[in-house]
Amino acid sequence: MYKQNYLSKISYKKEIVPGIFDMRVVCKEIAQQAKPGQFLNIKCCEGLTAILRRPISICDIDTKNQEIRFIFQVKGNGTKLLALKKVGDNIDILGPLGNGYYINDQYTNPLLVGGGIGVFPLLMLIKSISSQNSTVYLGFKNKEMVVLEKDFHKVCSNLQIATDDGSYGHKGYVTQLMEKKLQKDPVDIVYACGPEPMLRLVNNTCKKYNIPCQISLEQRMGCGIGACLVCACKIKTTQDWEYKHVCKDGPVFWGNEVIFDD
Amino acid sequence: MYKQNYLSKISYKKEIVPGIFDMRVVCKEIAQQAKPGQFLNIKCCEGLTAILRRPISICDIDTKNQEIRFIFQVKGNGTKLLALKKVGDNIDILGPLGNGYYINDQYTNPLLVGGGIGVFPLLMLIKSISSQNSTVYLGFKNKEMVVLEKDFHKVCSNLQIATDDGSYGHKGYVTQLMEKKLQKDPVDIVYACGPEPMLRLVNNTCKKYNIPCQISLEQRMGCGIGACLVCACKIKTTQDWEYKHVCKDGPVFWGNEVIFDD
Amino acid sequence: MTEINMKINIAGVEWNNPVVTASGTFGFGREYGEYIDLNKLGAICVKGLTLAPRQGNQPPRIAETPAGILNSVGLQNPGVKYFVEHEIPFLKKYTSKIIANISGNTVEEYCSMAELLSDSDVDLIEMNISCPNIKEGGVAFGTNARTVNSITREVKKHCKKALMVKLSPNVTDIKEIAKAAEDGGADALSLINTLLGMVIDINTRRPILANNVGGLSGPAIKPVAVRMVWQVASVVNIPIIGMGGIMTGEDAVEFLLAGASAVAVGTANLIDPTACMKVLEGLENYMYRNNIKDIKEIIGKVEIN
Amino acid sequence: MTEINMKINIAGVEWNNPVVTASGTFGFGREYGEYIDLNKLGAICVKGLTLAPRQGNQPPRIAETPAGILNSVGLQNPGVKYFVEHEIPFLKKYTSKIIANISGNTVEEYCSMAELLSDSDVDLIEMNISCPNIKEGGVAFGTNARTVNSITREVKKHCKKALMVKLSPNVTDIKEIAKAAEDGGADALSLINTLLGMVIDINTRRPILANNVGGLSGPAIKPVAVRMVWQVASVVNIPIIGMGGIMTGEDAVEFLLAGASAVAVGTANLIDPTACMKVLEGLENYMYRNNIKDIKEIIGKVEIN
Ligand SMILES: Cc1cc2nc3c(=O)[nH]c(=O)nc-3n(C[C@H](O)[C@H](O)[C@H](O)COP(=O)(O)OP(=O)(O)OC[C@H]3O[C@@H](n4cnc5c(N)ncnc54)[C@H](O)[C@@H]3O)c2cc1C
Ligand SMILES: Cc1cc2nc3c(=O)[nH]c(=O)nc-3n(C[C@H](O)[C@H](O)[C@H](O)COP(=O)(O)OP(=O)(O)OC[C@H]3O[C@@H](n4cnc5c(N)ncnc54)[C@H](O)[C@@H]3O)c2cc1C
Ligand SMILES: Cc1cc2nc3c(=O)[nH]c(=O)nc-3n(C[C@H](O)[C@H](O)[C@H](O)COP(=O)(O)O)c2cc1C
Ligand SMILES: Cc1cc2nc3c(=O)[nH]c(=O)nc-3n(C[C@H](O)[C@H](O)[C@H](O)COP(=O)(O)O)c2cc1C
Ligand code: FES
Ligand code: FES
Repeated sequence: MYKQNYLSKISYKKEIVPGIFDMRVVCKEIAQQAKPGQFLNIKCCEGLTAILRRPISICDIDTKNQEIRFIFQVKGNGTKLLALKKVGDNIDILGPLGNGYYINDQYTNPLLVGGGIGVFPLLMLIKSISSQNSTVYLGFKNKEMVVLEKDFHKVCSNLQIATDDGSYGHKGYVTQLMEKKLQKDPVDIVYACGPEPMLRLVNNTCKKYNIPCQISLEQRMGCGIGACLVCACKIKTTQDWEYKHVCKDGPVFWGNEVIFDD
Repeated sequence: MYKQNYLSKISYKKEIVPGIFDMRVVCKEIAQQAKPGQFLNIKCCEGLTAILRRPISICDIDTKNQEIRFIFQVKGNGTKLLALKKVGDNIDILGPLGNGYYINDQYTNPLLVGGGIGVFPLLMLIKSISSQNSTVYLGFKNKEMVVLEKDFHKVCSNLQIATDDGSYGHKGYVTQLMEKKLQKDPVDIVYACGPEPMLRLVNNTCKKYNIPCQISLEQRMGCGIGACLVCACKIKTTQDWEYKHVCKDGPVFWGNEVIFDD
Repeated sequence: MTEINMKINIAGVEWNNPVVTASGTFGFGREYGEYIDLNKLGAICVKGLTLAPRQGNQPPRIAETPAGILNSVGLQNPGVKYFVEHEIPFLKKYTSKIIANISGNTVEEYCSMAELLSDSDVDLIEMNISCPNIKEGGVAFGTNARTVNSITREVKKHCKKALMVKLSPNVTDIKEIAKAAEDGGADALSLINTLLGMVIDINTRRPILANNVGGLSGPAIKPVAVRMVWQVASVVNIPIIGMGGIMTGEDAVEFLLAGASAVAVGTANLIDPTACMKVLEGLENYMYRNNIKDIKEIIGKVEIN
Repeated sequence: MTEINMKINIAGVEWNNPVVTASGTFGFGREYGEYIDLNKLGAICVKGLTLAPRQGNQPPRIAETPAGILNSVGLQNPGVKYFVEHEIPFLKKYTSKIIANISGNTVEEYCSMAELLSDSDVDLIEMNISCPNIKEGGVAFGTNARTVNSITREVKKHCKKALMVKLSPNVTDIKEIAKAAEDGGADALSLINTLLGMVIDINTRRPILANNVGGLSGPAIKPVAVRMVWQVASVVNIPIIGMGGIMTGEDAVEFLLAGASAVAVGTANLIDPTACMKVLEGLENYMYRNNIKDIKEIIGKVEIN
């Protein structure tokens, strides 16, 4: 059978912190296939106003109710329109897309590091990891922007929050928590998602401690399926580097493959 | 004070015959000023999908409830989107625009002739005419497309319907009813609105019987207020002709001013 | 709030702010004067004028396109003399600067119009050599660097006002055309005029416009317009009025960053009669938000990657 | 329902229907093959190829614009040899015709590619002399009638397949360019490639594309594309593949009426992976509704006002 895009009905919608919306849609096919770290390419409106789809990570799946959950921040035209949709409305979704995180039961001490809108895909990830030793560090701008704390807490006892201004949890960057942990505790893989500066730091820190890490990249997209080649990212080759594509070859890459340009 | 466009709330919406919607919106300012034959320039959607406003005649005004009523047929992109709006939604309306019908109590035997979507503005017109001797002829494609019969009946006892296929009322064109009447009864003005072929016939017939007539023209519009000059129509001058503009100089013109191109 | 300075100077003429109406979308200001305070505009550029009155093209003269419109008005106007006698007195009541937009079939016509207007109260003359909607002259002058140069040179001789040349986007190399106009003595440039386009009604199988083709304007053309303004700004030293699809203050900022000293609002007026005011307010808001005190601080300030 | 004939013939190659993918929006077919039956396409035109592999431009390579997109992929591709060896075998499994799209920095490169492809299983070669996203060659060849003529003539000598020339819309006179290509021996023409555009992020004050400028495609450009197809159809006798903003069957009909013998779907694929199928179905529906038995009955059948 051929893959397709799905008109999925919104079953839940809530503005969880100012400008960030928690949305759930019913879609059997996507709910059945989705893996942590994969994303959806969402048409935010009909018509011409925001013509491209918007890539949004899958945050969680409720297989019983065939629900997919995603959380998005309102930034520009498209997300603004998506936020106007109501429960009961249909949205056109393409997915699940991309390669998710590499999960392996041999990793007994995984560390998950998320920053800002990068925390969302980590929820499904932590739920999919069997190890009871997992640690999760989530970073936010300030107390007001902290989201999903309860959701993570339910599935992970080693959860720490950091805020840039210290208004909640650890004061400072989430990578500081991470470095401290790597200094003293055994960690056999780091999974990260967040803004590029954070990912660079995660990557360098993991390199320093010689720990494998998987990071989820962002890039502006067109098709989302690997055909239009717009979402390029620099990936090392044996000789040099080449442009791979975030949508198809990623969004999750091994940290040591990725080259961040200055 | 400056004129402006108004965000008006839809208070009523009904598909009265397939593809034709009766819509009412609340707008004090427009309801207070509107005259029969004037029109609204309506933004059918936000965003870029149907970027221009659509000209739609004012069908009726409820001054008490400050409601404007208009009826439109779904044709292309814009009207399709307008038809998707729901009661409670706001629509951006510019109006009332243009010059309405010339009403004068000295006309004791007015005849109103409407065809298709041209019947809508005649409702407000007949309600505004004081004469008890008014006659209204309305033409439709077939029985299924007959609209507003009851509304007209309430305010006019001399109402006749014609359908092209004879499935209801008189079989044939409304202009045949008109010619029959002009042959035998006194009529001191004809008010017409409808498709161009009908208006031509009305015009020629009135000329033949030497009766003044006022006809409402259609043309594709931009601004709706006389500035962009796109909605040209040929109007006689003492010497020759000139292009006037349907939105500002019309939409209602004296029949003997108008030149219909072949 | 801090005071911000919106004043700009175009070829010796000071405007209160950089927002001007695009020719042909604002009539002679009368109609929109009922919707907005005309004093609040930087300048008013009026409907394109010709030496003799013109009836313009047959209707339909407008068609909707994705995020744009096609028009083929064909310069319907009462002629430059009528304008001087009947429209300038009305416009003079406002503080906004007055820009006359002129089109001709021959170089001589352009020169005569420039002369007539030189003795009038207009502040700037915009020479339209890019109208796609008339058969003769017009765009033919604007698509060849040599003719652009020579017509500018000629008209300049007859023109006592600042002369602005309006460029057509329907060209291979806008930079070459812009330089030709500057070299010919243009005091300012305005761009872009409309892109030539066509819409066919698939039911009647005929073009919607009676003139078959028309000029494409509106948001659809904005990226082309921004690119051209940026290209031209990089090769000329005279001020540029940027236009093409400006609907909001943000759009206006894009043109200013690209190198325009002022921005014209066209198609947006047709959709929202208060569009010029919204663009102005949006522009001011951007300045407040970003703590910019003088509009001149952002002109041409795009940082190239 | 009556039988309808959708078959067309482009330069001796018979297609099952007139719907083809626009180069660069469909990869080498593999990804979309998971969403649609590739056998149902008239032809598949693959990602633009160069002689040597290319990495393409730095990201971001895409920006959204009103009813359109800008792209600056810059011809990322594995090179023509890799294509012949690894992609053609995959494409040959389908009945759709195969079109190779080639770009070069020099005339010699174009000729070498044409030679390499002449011995392959491609059905048509599309010579792209209109890519706005590479510094060398590309669009430079396509914006001058003389060079269009001579490059076509040269490449033709090395080309055993039908040669189609893809025209740039960034020109003053598309008719002149089209005639030059026909005169040079082109067997078909395709148009339009993208319009050069720019989008500036007003917060960072930088162009969104790392390459600063990119090619505008999508619905926004449709009226320009239809106009150009119509203009070109009126001056050449070779078949035209029309493209630019086609999203629906109705859009396709507009291009066919304007004079295109086939239609390419580009940007629409990025938005809806089944877009080509929807265009095909829409086209068929139009034919049923209007009782048209053969697609050829509508090609070029616009009635001019
Ligand atoms: C794989 C992936 C997963 C993502 N997951 C999430 C998520 O779970 N929650 C969330 O809030 N955001 C997520 N993002 C970011 C999100 O895609 C952008 O914030 C969003 O596309 C912006 O669209 P807009 O309409 O608000 O902005 P506009 O400025 O209107 O967007 C214009 C264009 O630029 C693109 N664009 C703008 N910013 C970005 C960006 N940062 N990344 C990619 N494209 C961008 C848009 O997709 C669109 O094509 C993800 C991005 C990627 C690539
Ligand atoms: C003064 C006036 C009063 C009108 N009153 C009514 C009314 O009361 N009820 C009603 O159903 N219709 C009325 N019409 C016709 C109505 O404006 C068109 O049917 C409508 O604009 C079509 O828009 P669309 O989105 O369906 O079509 P589209 O094809 O999407 O429209 C594309 C563009 O063409 C214009 N257009 C297309 N057809 C017409 C037309 N026949 N007249 C003017 N513009 C057109 C549209 O306004 C738009 O700008 C009136 C027209 C005028 C000029
Ligand atoms: C209805 C209409 C009429 C126009 N008439 C003229 C004109 O008379 N002279 C002129 O130089 N430009 C004319 N233009 C072009 C505009 O001034 C402007 O260059 C173009 O529309 C691009 O700006 P916009 O996208 O903001 O509309 C006209 C445009 C429209 C839409
Ligand atoms: C992402 C992208 C990549 C493209 N790459 C190529 C290419 O490699 N070669 C080419 O000739 N045209 C290329 N084009 C242009 C398209 O083939 C087409 O001419 C143009 O996009 C107009 O059609 P559309 O509006 O349907 O997209 C590309 C367009 C897009 C959007
Ligand atoms: S978005 Fe098209 S290849 Fe990644
Ligand atoms: S619609 Fe603009 S003048 Fe009539």
